[in-house]
Amino acid sequence: MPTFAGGVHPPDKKELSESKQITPLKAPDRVVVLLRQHIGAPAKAAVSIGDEVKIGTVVGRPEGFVSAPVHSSVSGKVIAIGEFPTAMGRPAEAVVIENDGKEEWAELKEDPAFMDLPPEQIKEKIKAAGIVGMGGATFPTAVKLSPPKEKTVDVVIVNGAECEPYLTADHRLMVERPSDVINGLRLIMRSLGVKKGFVGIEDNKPDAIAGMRKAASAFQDVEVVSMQVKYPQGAEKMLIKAITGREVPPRALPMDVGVVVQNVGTTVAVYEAVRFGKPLIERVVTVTGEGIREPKNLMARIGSLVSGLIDECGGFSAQVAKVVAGGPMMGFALSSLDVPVTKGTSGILVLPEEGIFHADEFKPCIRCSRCVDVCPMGLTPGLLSVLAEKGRYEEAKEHNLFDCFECGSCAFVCPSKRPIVQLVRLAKSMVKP
Amino acid sequence: MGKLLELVIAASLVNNFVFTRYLGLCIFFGVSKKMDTAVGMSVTFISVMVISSSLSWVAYHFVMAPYHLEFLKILVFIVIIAAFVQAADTMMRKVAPALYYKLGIYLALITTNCIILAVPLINADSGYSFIDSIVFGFGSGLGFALALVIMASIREKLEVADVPKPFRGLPIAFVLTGLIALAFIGFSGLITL
Amino acid sequence: MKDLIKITLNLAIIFICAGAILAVVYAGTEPRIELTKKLEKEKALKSLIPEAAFINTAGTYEPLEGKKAEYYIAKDKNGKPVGYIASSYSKGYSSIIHLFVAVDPAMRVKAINILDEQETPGLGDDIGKKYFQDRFKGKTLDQLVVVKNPDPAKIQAVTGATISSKAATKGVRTGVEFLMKTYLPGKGVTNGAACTQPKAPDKGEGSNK
Amino acid sequence: MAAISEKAKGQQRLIVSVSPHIRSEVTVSKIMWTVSASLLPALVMGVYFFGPKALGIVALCVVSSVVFEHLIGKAIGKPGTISDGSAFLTGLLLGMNLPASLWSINPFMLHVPILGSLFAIVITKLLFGGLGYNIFNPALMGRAFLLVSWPRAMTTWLAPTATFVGLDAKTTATPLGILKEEGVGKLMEIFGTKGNLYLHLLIGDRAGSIGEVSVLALLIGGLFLLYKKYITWHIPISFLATVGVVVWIFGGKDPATGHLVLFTGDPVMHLLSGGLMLGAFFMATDYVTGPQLRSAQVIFGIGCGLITCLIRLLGGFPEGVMFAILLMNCFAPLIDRAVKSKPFGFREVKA
Amino acid sequence: MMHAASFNPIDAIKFTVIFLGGMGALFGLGLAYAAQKFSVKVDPKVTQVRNALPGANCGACGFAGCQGYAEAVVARLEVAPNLCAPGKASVAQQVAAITGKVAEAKEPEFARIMCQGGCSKSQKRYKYEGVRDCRAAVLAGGGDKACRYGCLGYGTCAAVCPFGAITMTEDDLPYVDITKCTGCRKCEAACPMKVIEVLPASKEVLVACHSKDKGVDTRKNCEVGCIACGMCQKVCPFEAVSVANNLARVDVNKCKVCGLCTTKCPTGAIKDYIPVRSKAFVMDNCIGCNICQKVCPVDAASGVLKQKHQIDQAKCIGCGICTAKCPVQAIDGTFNAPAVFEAAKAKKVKTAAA
Amino acid sequence: MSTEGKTSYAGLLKNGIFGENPVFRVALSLCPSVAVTNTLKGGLLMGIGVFFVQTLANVSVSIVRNFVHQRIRLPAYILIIGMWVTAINLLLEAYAYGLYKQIGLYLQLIVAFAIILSRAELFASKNKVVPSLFDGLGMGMGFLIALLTISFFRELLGSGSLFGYHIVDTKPVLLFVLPAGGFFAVGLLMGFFNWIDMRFFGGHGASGASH
Repeated sequence: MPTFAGGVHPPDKKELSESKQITPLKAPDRVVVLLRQHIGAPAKAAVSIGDEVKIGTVVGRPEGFVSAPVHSSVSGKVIAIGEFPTAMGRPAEAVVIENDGKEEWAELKEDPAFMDLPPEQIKEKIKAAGIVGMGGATFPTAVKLSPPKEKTVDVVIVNGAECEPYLTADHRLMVERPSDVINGLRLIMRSLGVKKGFVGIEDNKPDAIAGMRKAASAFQDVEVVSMQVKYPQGAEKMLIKAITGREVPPRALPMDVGVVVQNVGTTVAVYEAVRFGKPLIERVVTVTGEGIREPKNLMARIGSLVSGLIDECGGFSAQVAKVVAGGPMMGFALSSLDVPVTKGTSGILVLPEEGIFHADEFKPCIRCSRCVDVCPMGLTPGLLSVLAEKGRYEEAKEHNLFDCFECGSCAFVCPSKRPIVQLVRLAKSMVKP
Repeated sequence: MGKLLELVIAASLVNNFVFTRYLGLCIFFGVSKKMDTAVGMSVTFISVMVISSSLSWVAYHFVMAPYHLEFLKILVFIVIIAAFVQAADTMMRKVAPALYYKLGIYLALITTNCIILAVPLINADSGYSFIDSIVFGFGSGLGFALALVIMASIREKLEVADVPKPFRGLPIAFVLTGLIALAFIGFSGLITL
Repeated sequence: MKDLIKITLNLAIIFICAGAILAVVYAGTEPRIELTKKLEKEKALKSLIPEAAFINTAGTYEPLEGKKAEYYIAKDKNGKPVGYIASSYSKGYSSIIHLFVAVDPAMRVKAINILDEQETPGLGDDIGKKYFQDRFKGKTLDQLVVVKNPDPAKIQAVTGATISSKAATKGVRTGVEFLMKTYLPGKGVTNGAACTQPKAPDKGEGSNK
Repeated sequence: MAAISEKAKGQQRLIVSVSPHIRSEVTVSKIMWTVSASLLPALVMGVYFFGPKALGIVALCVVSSVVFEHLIGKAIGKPGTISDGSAFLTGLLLGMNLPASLWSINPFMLHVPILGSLFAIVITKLLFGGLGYNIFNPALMGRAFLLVSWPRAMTTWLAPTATFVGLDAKTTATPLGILKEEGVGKLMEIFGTKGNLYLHLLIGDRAGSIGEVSVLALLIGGLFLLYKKYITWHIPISFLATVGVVVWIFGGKDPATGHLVLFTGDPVMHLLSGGLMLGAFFMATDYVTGPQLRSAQVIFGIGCGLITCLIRLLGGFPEGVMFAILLMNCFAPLIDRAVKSKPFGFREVKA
Repeated sequence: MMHAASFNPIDAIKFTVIFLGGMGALFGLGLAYAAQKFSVKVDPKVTQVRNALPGANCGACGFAGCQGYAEAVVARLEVAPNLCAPGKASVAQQVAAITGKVAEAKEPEFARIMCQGGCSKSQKRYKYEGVRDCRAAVLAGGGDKACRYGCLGYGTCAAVCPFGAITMTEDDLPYVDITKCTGCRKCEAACPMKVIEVLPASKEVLVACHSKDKGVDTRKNCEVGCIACGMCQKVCPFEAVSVANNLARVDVNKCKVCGLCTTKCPTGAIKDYIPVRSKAFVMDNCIGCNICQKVCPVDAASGVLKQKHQIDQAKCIGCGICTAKCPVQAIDGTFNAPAVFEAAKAKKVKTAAA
Repeated sequence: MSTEGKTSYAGLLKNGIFGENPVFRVALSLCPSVAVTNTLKGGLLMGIGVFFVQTLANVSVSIVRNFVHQRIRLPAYILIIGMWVTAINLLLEAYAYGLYKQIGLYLQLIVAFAIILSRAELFASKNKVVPSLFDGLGMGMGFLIALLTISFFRELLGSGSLFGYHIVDTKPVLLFVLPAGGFFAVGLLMGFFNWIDMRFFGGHGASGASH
């Protein structure tokens, strides 16, 4: 079964929510739409306080090439524009909209011939819809679909690995809307002029594999690949290696080896944007963890507050220690529940006090090489952590510091419980790439 | 041939100057802080070692021994080496500046290294032939180079260690050298000279 | 150019001064050094055969490749030989062992003296101790064999230092073999591997290791 | 919104830390205790052959190691490290590397294990910053220190008496010692056939350090560690294979002339004797003092094997495993420097 | 015994002198010639440094001999002038002087911690777990202090201080030992919250807060934050304090370190680094000009015109304004009195000379 | 430097013994401190050798300092040191032959000691004869004391004796007689003195060349 070298096998805990159907979350009374929900330049506010907006009204216009617009996810009135706390901790610019409950759409036009649109028009629609990579990286999709001329892309892969434990958002999408995924994939292939598309799914989601295989059976150029269960199978480079055998060189992008990878959620969003002109105003968020009363897969409006999602799932069931936005391996721990869901929020993980790992004490590296074995990037994370700990950031750079994408496998296996990812991130923040 | 190989192994491993004869320590501790300097010093040192053993052999056997001036050997050897090193330093700087900045800069460190003097003295005392002397000089240089490189690599690792404060720097370097010397005892008895 | 001469003269003068001082010191100490060395050696020889009145150098031989060694005749007041002494070398565990071996006219070992060795402290260097050296007393050539367990007819090795013990014994054997060949021709071994023809005494004496 | 804020405030503050938020079960102390446990069979066999006093020696090492770690660790500002089990393991390994004669022959040699622990824990480990920073394997350094300081006591071996009694023990030489000083002939004289020799070596019915004699028990422990993935094959296998091959090629002598005859060595005998198994599975695999990359570990293992053979076949000591590992500890940082990790997707730049 | 026979002292002396004399001449000639023929232009500074060094080529500095160190210390700014072990301090001074790596005689500067909100006086937003390093803590949720401008207290500044001048207090705040601080600015650069400022040593009254939050928010987060009430601005006799962006700042150029604002600040956000302020008293040469009475911010000075004035010790805060303003230097006892007297004396000498 | 001429001679002595102790503080000329210190006798002899060479070299360099041309300063000083080393070697060979035989090689190597050359160049070549004499005496004393300290511990621990007389009867720690033991003795003593310095005199630690 295809995979990559290294990686870890954390307990996947998907059983908490994998059988829960995606249910819509009631539009909240108030949404906080961050102007920066993507990698690149933040969008610039396109509305002012007091403006009336509808669902899908552009509230933030993209600035520069690598950027994306943001849209209102409710209809109502802009009541504030200013700094607002985010999942990352630091406040950021946001537009706060009060819901008038009318659920009015700005414009929503179905294009029945969406499959025959010229590539440029597909890209236009994707760009206008503000679609970004919904797996968590939030790279603007339209940019990804516009490779420079000298780079030829010949394969598109839909990333259905969802290797992060607990998360089931993509899984549910593949189970419930397989044909939308396939359609989205084919639109992306069309926009790039690519003849081969793959859907890579980890082996632990047999229902998704079966559903997707069925939906893809009509198309010669689309193949559903079942992959070994291993974290981080869903990391772009590892996925490409597993499916195509190609290795993306350090500092290079997937397109350098002719591949474009899109997340399942993104693919569905692409489909919706191209067919219906629907901007990215909602996404599937898995609310799960041992500390939540009723784990769910929610279709939540962008800008809903995390506390709202938690209330929808019945609140906390135990003394809660940690709430994580994203998966347990790469997600951000939240300092406050009053932060909005963004385009990249794939899950809300509630971890109770009991059984939690406390990261405040760690021991010196004993050089056991476990991290070296599991590092999917072939680095020496233990050494990097020691160098970072002792402030030798330049040396860390010489040991390929910037090839690390912080998957956390090393920290997961470390017997000394060293906060390797944090130290690596510290080193990265102290030196220039 | 076998004997020469034995000489090299004996001088570099079994009777390593740093670890079993305790010589050349100042330079050893000074230069082994960084790998780059350790390697540069090693290369320069081996070459000077070979040249100085041959020069002093010539002086000893053609001048000093015939005229019974053996008692001057300390004086003559150190002066020959000092003069040679200084001349090499001056010339290299002009003739081959690139090489000078890579290796030549270490020449200055050589006169105060006991090994450079100990080798001609041992050569003279043991009655080694010309070839023996050169080979012994080479082996000794090799042993010193080995010690430097090992030490430099370990000290670079030690830089990130939590050594208790009073022991940082030289004290721990001494203890470390002691431990290496203890390990090198394993080679003892391999070859007897 | 003027500089050139000046520097040359300058250095030459310093050299000459230093040389002159040293030469004077040397001239003053050299006889004393020679005397000390001679006395040391005589003391060492004398302790091996105390009853001898004279001990004279008889010549040199080569017990080990590249190592010259002297041998001596000990005589009483009447000029009658009371024993022979050979200096000998052998390769030990980690050093070259230098020793004296004294035999009586019947070529039985009277005493040995280890002059120089750098064997393992605590183990091999026990060969320099009296208890081990005493084990050689009265042994004949064919008894000079190292065994591990106590045996009055053989040489018992120092515990844990068989190599050093064997080396010391080999040095003794070499010396005894040579002396037998020189002074009891016909009786001793004829094919002493390490022995060469005796040579007349010469000036180049180099026994300092 | 306000209501939610209030609710959040009512609760205790959330914990924030950098990802990952879940960690594996394995911890340093778990590793150390497991390794210690896997040494048990060998220890039991050692005690079986050398009597309860052997256990006393090991216990003395363990206790003094733990005490030194606690006291000196406190003094240099690194308290509370004894719970990680590394001091226990160091003491255990050191004890298992000592001859049982230390107690049986001369009761006054009991300061030897204590001083060995002192050297191992304080000089080799704590002075360098404690676990994780030591350059040399503490237990082996402790033993090397004892070997040069009390050479005779450390090379006095008890003859195995079996059945846990340890009577008035007789001393004898180790098989490797006999091989070195008296040759293969003597060995055959004692054990009769080669098969019998191998059997004795395998079971551990021979002279040697307390913990090194029973190859079978050591193999059980070693394979258990391999199975649990606490060690990998790289070091032990390359170490053992090198010893086997080199001994096979260079280890044979013509019994008559004593000259080297190629390809006639007895690798089985060498693999089963001395401290090779203990060293290869439990000491060369010490994480802290070996190289990190797997390819570098193979080089490390080969180096250990070569030096072991060099010492066993040519050197002054009958056994070379300890010095081989210590010497390779010296070289480990150098190997680590030379063997660089190859990042994913890395290709040599072609000019 | 064999040798002694042939030993001839006269010969020994003769040969020695000839041999060494020849060698000396040869080497002298060779070296002098080589030095001329192969002379290379060097930076005169390098030569100067080289001559100052002991020339033992011991390698203790980590460079390739004295020449190597001389070249490095002249050419590279980061090479310290005090690396010569045998030379010790005296050589270090010379090298520093030659290479210009010596601090000019200017007022020393100290690192000042611009936050007093230790863990007992401030709120936290969340519970941080991870590396005990402020820069690392910022990476996990932006820092756990409720105040976004405050000191995080994980001691990065203490860790980077090369002189051991910073220690962390019980309250998780850095404490700067000014006897060790050299004003090297390493801590200033390392602090992710930009809480540390390096300021001239004499400027000992500072607003130890960086919070630009509104007063209410600041107060909610921290007991000792600046709430921008403007009190200090009002009381400052020298117009050295101003409030902008919800934060009061002391203009170090105008501040006379009187410490008045410290006494008035309602939250205690202004820190006075003068440990004990001694109080003013009037000396006999008072001319009774009444100026002190006019300038005293706390009405402690009083007196009848042309008579010796008094200063109410209970009211005096030791600000030293009167000392500075007194035309005849009749007020002593304040922290600035010696400096003021010295300056007046110098002025007098100057005028006398003129 | 020349102002140092004014400082007291006692100060110069003290400087050599404590302030700039060549072994423990400046960490130069380490070879003999390890090599010959396994017996007190060896340490004493070596210390005396260095003491004399240092003093004599300082004095003679100071005498000829105005005569020697700048260019050939180094070879000339080395020659002067070499001369004294040879002279002392000859004298010892003549009057203390037994001991000389043990540590002869190391005695000859005094000529390459960085400490002697550096004091000659640093101090003697810039100062008058009398201060140079005292500087040499101080440095020599410092060296002697350091060697005696080290050899005291090494002989006591390694052989259980002092000056060859048996003190303790149990089997000693042979390691301290071996080279490795010398390194440990020096390293541990250095660390110990650093600790004392830090603990009681508020020092920074990090002795000698360890910047």
